[in-house]
Amino acid sequence: MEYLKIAGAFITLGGSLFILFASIGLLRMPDIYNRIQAGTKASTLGTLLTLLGIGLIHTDWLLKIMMLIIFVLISNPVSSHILGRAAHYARMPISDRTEVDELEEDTNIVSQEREEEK
Amino acid sequence: MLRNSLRVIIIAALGWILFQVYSGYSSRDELNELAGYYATEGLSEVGAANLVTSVVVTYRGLDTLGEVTILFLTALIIGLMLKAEHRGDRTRLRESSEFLVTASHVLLPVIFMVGVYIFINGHLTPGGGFQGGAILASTLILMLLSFTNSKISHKVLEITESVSGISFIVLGILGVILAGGFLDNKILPLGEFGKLFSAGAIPVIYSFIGLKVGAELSTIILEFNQIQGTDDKSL
Amino acid sequence: MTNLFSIEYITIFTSFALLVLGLWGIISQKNIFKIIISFSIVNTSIHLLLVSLAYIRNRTAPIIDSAVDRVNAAEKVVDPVPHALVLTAIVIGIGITALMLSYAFTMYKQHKTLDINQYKSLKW
Amino acid sequence: MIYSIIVLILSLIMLVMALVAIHHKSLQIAVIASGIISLFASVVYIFLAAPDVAITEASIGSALTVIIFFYVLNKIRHSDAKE
Repeated sequence: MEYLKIAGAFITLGGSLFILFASIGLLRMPDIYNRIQAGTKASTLGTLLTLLGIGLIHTDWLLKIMMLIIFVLISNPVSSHILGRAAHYARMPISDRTEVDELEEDTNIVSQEREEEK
Repeated sequence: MLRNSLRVIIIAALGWILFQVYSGYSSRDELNELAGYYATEGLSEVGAANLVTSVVVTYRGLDTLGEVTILFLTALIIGLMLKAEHRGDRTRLRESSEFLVTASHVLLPVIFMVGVYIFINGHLTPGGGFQGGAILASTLILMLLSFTNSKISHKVLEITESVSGISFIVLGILGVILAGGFLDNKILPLGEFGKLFSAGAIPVIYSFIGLKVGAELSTIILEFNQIQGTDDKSL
Repeated sequence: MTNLFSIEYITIFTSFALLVLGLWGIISQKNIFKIIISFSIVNTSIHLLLVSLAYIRNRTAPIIDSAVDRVNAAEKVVDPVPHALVLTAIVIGIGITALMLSYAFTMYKQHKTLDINQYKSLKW
Repeated sequence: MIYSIIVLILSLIMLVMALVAIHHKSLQIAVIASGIISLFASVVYIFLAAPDVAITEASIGSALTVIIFFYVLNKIRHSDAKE
């Protein structure tokens, strides 16, 4: 039982390290899209590891923690996808080092349609 | 200039008074008499593990009734004030992305279930009608964001709101007839402590409060959403 | 001095500071939206004050489970009554905020400005 | 002791956010700052042994209030853009 607790503590520590990397990425990245990417990937992994570690420490909570993990795994990427899409439609500036912008055509078509409606 | 200095003086005086209050404060070591009564006798009288729930639903049930009434009146007044903004055609909003629609098909039942879980288990775990109602209202926000061009009818919300409100009051009056007083929870057997069906009528009453609060908050959000969607020519 | 570094002293000080800041915002700002935001800050500070007045050191939440003894619960839990008050106050707070926002929107539609000094229809 | 330090940091962030909410020019940032105050207050409620209040504040104060503010702000910005 003790080994399980120690393993849980180490996994929780790893999760919090990933969340620390996510916040450093939020500060260091050049534009909003890179920031969303850093924040989402690292913080999702960090949250999952933290939850898993807590589940190993308190084994009787494991079922609820599994449900929480599934919920975070679905909701976190979707929300950051929506944020990035909204930022692109609002014409947030893109960093110079970005080379491919896949959504650009899509946005232009939509804005043309809007002008035709007017 | 004179006005500005007057403001600064008022705020400085208030800050000084508050600092005096703060420096004179000493933390207490024990509960006062009322809270001590609730903590010791509440368990055998009400049977709810969550003492906040037993205070909100049973000991201070009338306050909760008044609070729910205030929320209902607020929703009504907001509806009246924003009624003039609702005419005109709705602008066609941009279709939301496929990821969001697919994910909300999965997430909406889960979030709804979490809300219902919170207000049914209000007597055992932290949570209750107000929290569960707020989570139900946030389900409506996700619905509005993902299915942009579908219409949501006020009728369902109105019927939910009035049916749960009337049931709440009927349960309260049943308490007067069958047990000690208004909103007394002993109209149902108290049951075994710690089980879901315990604490008398508290789960039922809190479920009605949760549905009512959820419907009222949803009505408020829907009113504000509709001013955003309409294309008013006068503006 | 060690007393002052305990949780409830910090939160009471924070709530007083938030109260002063919110009142400063209410009387100094001209934009009606900023005034509503300041009102919601004052609201939050009052909730924080009430909850921290209910706190007693080294005690747990008012829920009776395996951590709290059933017999002498009065020596283990914090005060539940302010929690119940704050619970209802938060829900009423969103109603008040929504009411102020709808009023502000109506005023904006009539006067086409957010500056509160331009709303002369209530002056005499 | 560690709880006191965490609460102290949260309180400092709340005070800074209150200043931002009152004095920033952009209304959007002010609304988000007031939402952050509510969110951090709900974390402080957990330390003050009030989980019920924490759930309520997190769901109502920091989610629903911000949503309502943004609906109205969006409408006002739209009608500003038209003129």
